[in-house]
Amino acid sequence: MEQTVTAPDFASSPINQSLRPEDKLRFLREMLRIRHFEQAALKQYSAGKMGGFLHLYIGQESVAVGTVSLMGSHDHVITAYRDHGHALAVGMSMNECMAELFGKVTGCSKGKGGSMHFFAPDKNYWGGHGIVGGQTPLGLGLAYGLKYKGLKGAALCFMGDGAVNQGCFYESLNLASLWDLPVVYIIENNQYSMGTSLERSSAFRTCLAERAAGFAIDWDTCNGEDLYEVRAKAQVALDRAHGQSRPTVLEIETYRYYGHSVADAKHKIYRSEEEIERYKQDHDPIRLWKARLLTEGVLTEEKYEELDQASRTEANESVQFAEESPIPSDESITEDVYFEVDRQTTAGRTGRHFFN
Amino acid sequence: MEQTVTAPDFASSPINQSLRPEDKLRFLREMLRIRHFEQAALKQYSAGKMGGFLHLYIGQESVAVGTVSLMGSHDHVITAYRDHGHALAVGMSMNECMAELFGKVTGCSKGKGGSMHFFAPDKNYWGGHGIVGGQTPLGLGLAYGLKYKGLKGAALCFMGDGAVNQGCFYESLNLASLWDLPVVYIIENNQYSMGTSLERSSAFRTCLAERAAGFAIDWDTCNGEDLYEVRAKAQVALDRAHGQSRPTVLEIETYRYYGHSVADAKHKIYRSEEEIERYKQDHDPIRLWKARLLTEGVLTEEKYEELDQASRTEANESVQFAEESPIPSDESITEDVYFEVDRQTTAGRTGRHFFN
Amino acid sequence: MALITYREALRHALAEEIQRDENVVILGEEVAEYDGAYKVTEGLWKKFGDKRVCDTPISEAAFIGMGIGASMLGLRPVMELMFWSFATVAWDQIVNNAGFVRYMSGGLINCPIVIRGPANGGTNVGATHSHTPENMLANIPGLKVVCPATAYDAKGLLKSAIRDNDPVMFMENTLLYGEKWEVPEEEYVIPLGVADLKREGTDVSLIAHGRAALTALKAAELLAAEHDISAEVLDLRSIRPLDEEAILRTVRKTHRAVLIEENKPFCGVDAQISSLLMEKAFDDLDAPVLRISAIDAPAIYSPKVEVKQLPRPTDVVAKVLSLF
Amino acid sequence: MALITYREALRHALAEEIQRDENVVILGEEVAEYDGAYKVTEGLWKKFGDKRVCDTPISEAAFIGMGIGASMLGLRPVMELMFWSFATVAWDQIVNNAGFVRYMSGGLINCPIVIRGPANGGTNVGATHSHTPENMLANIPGLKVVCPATAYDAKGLLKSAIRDNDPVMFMENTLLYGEKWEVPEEEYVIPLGVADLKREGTDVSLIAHGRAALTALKAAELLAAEHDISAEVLDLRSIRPLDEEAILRTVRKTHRAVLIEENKPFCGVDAQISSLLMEKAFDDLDAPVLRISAIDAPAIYSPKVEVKQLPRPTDVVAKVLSLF
Ligand SMILES: Cc1ncc(C[n+]2csc(CCOP(=O)(O)OP(=O)(O)O)c2C)c(N)n1
Ligand SMILES: Cc1ncc(C[n+]2csc(CCOP(=O)(O)OP(=O)(O)O)c2C)c(N)n1
Ligand SMILES: [Mg+2]
Ligand SMILES: [Mg+2]
Repeated sequence: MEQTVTAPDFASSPINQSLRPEDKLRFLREMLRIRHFEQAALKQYSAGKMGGFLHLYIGQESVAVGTVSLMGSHDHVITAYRDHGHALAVGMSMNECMAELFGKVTGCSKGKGGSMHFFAPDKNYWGGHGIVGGQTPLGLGLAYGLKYKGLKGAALCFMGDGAVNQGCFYESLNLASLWDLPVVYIIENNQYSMGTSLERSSAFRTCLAERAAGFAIDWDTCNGEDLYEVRAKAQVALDRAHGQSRPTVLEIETYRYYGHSVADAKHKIYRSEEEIERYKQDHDPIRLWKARLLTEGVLTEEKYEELDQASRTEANESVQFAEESPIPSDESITEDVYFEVDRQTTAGRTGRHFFN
Repeated sequence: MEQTVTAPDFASSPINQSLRPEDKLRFLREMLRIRHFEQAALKQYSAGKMGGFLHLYIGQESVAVGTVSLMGSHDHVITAYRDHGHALAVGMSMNECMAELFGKVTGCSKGKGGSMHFFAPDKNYWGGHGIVGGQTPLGLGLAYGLKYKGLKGAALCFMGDGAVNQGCFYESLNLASLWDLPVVYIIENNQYSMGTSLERSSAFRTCLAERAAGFAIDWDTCNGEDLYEVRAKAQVALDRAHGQSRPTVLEIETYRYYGHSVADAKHKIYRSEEEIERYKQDHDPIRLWKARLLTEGVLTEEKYEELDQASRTEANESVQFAEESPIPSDESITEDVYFEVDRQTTAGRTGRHFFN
Repeated sequence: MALITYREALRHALAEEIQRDENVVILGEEVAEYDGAYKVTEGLWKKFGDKRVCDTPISEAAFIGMGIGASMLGLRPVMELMFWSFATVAWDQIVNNAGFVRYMSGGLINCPIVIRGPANGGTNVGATHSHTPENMLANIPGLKVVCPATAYDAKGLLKSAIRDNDPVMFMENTLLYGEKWEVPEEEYVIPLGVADLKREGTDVSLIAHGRAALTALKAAELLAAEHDISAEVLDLRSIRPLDEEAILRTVRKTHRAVLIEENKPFCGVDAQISSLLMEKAFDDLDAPVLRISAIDAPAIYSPKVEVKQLPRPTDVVAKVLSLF
Repeated sequence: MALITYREALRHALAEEIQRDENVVILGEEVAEYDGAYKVTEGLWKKFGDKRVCDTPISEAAFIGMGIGASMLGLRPVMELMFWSFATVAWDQIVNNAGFVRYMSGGLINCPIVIRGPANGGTNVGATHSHTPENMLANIPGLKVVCPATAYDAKGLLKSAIRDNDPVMFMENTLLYGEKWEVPEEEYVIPLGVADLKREGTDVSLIAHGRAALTALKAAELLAAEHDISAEVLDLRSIRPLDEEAILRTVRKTHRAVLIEENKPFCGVDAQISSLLMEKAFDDLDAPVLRISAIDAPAIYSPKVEVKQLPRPTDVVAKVLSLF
């Protein structure tokens, strides 16, 4: 991607021009929901209400909201463990998400998956995968399934800048290109994989996405702080998937404000406080979107406050919901292992399936 | 690689200009040794003297001989299961190789590895690996080890055109580039991975090696039928490894005359007899090298016959050697599993290591 | 009943299930145009075309993962691993995705996939190509594991596996592909989780799976002919689900058991069977349950020696005799 | 003796071995500049520099394979897997390369590598992050497997593992990193293949490894205090090589055994131990050997529930009581 002298204004790209004011406000609302949900989750995590890891998406909201906003009924999403943003963006309720974090039976995975493993197949959302890069062949499979079934859809497969160094991604690129599969690999390049900066983890020419070129796959980079640009560039990829059944690798520059996970005490050591502050001040996707909508006259400060407050309230209520929900029963430990057993089909009743 | 109007004559490249006549004859001899060894092996295989698979290298001899001819004392080789050519090129005896095929105790791996798993660490030859692509991280490790020890050497890691679709290769490319490791990945592109042609297995722009570009690795392609070209291009890679500790991916066009393995009954179905014949007639590396040396006045027909006959004899003698060698003892099944047990060190005598 | 090979039986099962369900698709290296490295899928590509029978590049992690992803969307992929040994490069996909996606999604996502191919030693292809991972994969709750020993079982079990809504790891044996058994013309299925009493006997139970079940049968003949010992042979067929009742039944009848498998001994399937008998048949046993596994070393290449690395009928006979 | 954490004990072992042998190098994700995801390697990069302590990209297959290749050349890499769960993506390298290269080369090539990291459930990180693959890897002849339960054991065993000339899979436990034990200041090593009798008793043998050994100790206390049962606790420490004699010794003393592990039951390590006792201690047993493993399902996330999925002291007590 060469630097053009005057950056194009992606507001004028067709996919953005057709937006109604309420759409634009909805995107704002979705970004605010992610942020407030996670801030509430962070607070509860610190209060010991959940276990395991909590990887916050805050700072990257425009990526999930922008891309997901383009999804039609046959488009599907799959991502890594930093999955709350995509989950909320596809329309999962804060309640089921917060309850999952609390390990409650009302959670989206009945308390079985936790933060890294959110799923909502009814919303075309296939998780939430804990093994770095592991979602990339699965995303390929979603695309393959769509093509097999003759559906005009795409699989949006999200991954981090560290995940590009897992080999199965390249195997997937080859297959996607060779078989013309409608998968869009979106590298959310937040510049760090845990405590390792991009330069320390990856060798590349101009960017990570360029690695796709060797597989004859189209690729692009994108400034993730601008929701318009995210939508415009992702739409190109979706069009390619829908129209030509061809894959794309889209690298979106973004930034996470918190540590790799909440347990990451060193995140102000491997990067400077100034760097974090600079992103918050100058590159925050919500702040920028708000400013943009204010300029466009679509938003007022009052309306912003209202949306902000509504998301806060929703988040707080989800905490209460999670808090009040029951924990899974002991018996539930061995439920949801086998379909056939759960349904008590003949297959499920034949032979011993569990060995305690 | 762009097609240049007049192909350069690699005979004039410095590494070839310095060759003495006896060097050139040695290369001929090495290629003939590989061919006759394998033809003898094929005959014995058909006679039921060995088991498992037998992947013949015939047609590709110039690649192993040309590249290995450049090796200095700190350069190392590792390859896949089609490993007889490299084994003989590094100086392994036909006897130990043939005996290995026969599963005899005098085999290079004492009859434990078989055709796919030849090794000679004393000759800087690290196998012989049966899992497609599996040698690529090991080759990286050899390069890493050299660098760690401060030795000016390179790891030549050979692989097939099908092996490029194993993910660990890309993980290795990233590491090689990121850490400046002196590894040379040599893709022996014989155009088929088993019954699958290159076009049916791989998506690429101009060639497979170009995939390296995305990792900021230098790459090149090479006409493998010309021993001079193989040496010239491989020397560039070796110089890069020795001088700058940088990796290279070098794709060498070549061709195998026999099936994927001897068991491959379909190899005249997935490719035409004419294609095979054309390669044998017009692109045979031995035939071409012979013609070249005749033209150069380095070789006479008599000398050729002498070399040819000597290799044949050596091969026949190796069959006899293998035939007469003993098979491994039953006890040897559990030898060579653990160093400590074999040496009966304290560690090897502590605790139970085997569970029959 | 027709006498057909194990290979043909598998092929018939595949063909029948492709015709029965439009979501069944066969994917793997060389399965289509090449007719399969071991010719299990011979003719299927010609008959059913590119969509239903499809060659993949040598990218097990990606294509197994792809099959899993597609199965989540409702396809029923039947993936061929040219060798189960190559599962080592798709281990993550098999274990974490196929094995756990249903659980981690609280039951929202199913994974009706079959992964099949040969898993055996004994063919002189060396340690890298001789894995028998049934024990490891049966360790994973969420996976099912099947190891048919005959053509009849192979066909009936493969059809069940394809119709099963959980991921089934289906392990065949290259040494059996060419062997023949009687197989009915009419359709039949064999449920997973049902062992097969392949021979009745009274003195000792030989419990085995896969090709070892045939070794046990041969041993039983020798025991009858040469030692007047009546051995019962139970073929587990399915490792997970496991037919525990059949195991207990035969041991409660004979009060002695020898377990035979071609896997390596440490934590092999028969370790589990032995511990099961320890726990649930302790008082029924007149003698300790003994095990015979492959000799505990990586698979040796040397053809004349490898044949001794795997349990042979005479090894079983000797072990049985040690019990009396 | 100083009271130090399991984490510190490991770190001391690493530091001592780095100083002792110039071929020892630590490689893994976040081991250097970040001081280790679990801080085991804290301070080592600062102390020993880039060459000896080195961060890798998230490429387990490549960097584990790289370590193996380097070990063939004589280096002694100590590779950290951030979690042993991530071994699933390097399975081929571990099994086929580390496990088999010596064998397939007829003993010409050694592989003195250590692969270490935590392998445990109980930390609410879900099924993908809670693998305990000691059973699977101990199945592979060519590999060694070690599971220390205390700081003392961790240090002494890690030093032996690094000096061992065979590949050692070293499995730690995140739940233990912060726990303290007495560890001598002076240098010591603990040989692989020697179990530790962590408590003497007369009525029943509790045999365990890893954190389950601590569970067994707590259970033994409860049994003594509340049920007047004297339990002996044997910590295997090393799974392969295995201290068979110690296992037989304790069972021949108490005549009863309960096996405890945090692995899933099917073909877990304790299946092997049970089958061993079946074969070699049948007549010494007054009761069947019983097993307690993790509840047989993928690791559940829910913190309040996961704690019940793993064996607890009260589970052990109940199981022991069922024997009397
Ligand atoms: C195979 C594997 N290796 C290591 C890890 C541990 N791990 C989890 S996230 C992570 C960093 C990933 O960074 P990136 O892909 O950039 O995603 P981000 O966290 O920035 O969203 C690591 C090393 C893992 N989960 N899986
Ligand atoms: C991981 C893995 N998958 C599949 C195989 C089976 N197999 C062995 S060789 C081969 C073809 C490899 O082709 P290529 O890399 O082009 O090498 P060539 O045989 O042409 O030398 C296949 C599919 C294997 N050994 N390992
Ligand atoms: Mg990142
Ligand atoms: Mg090839």
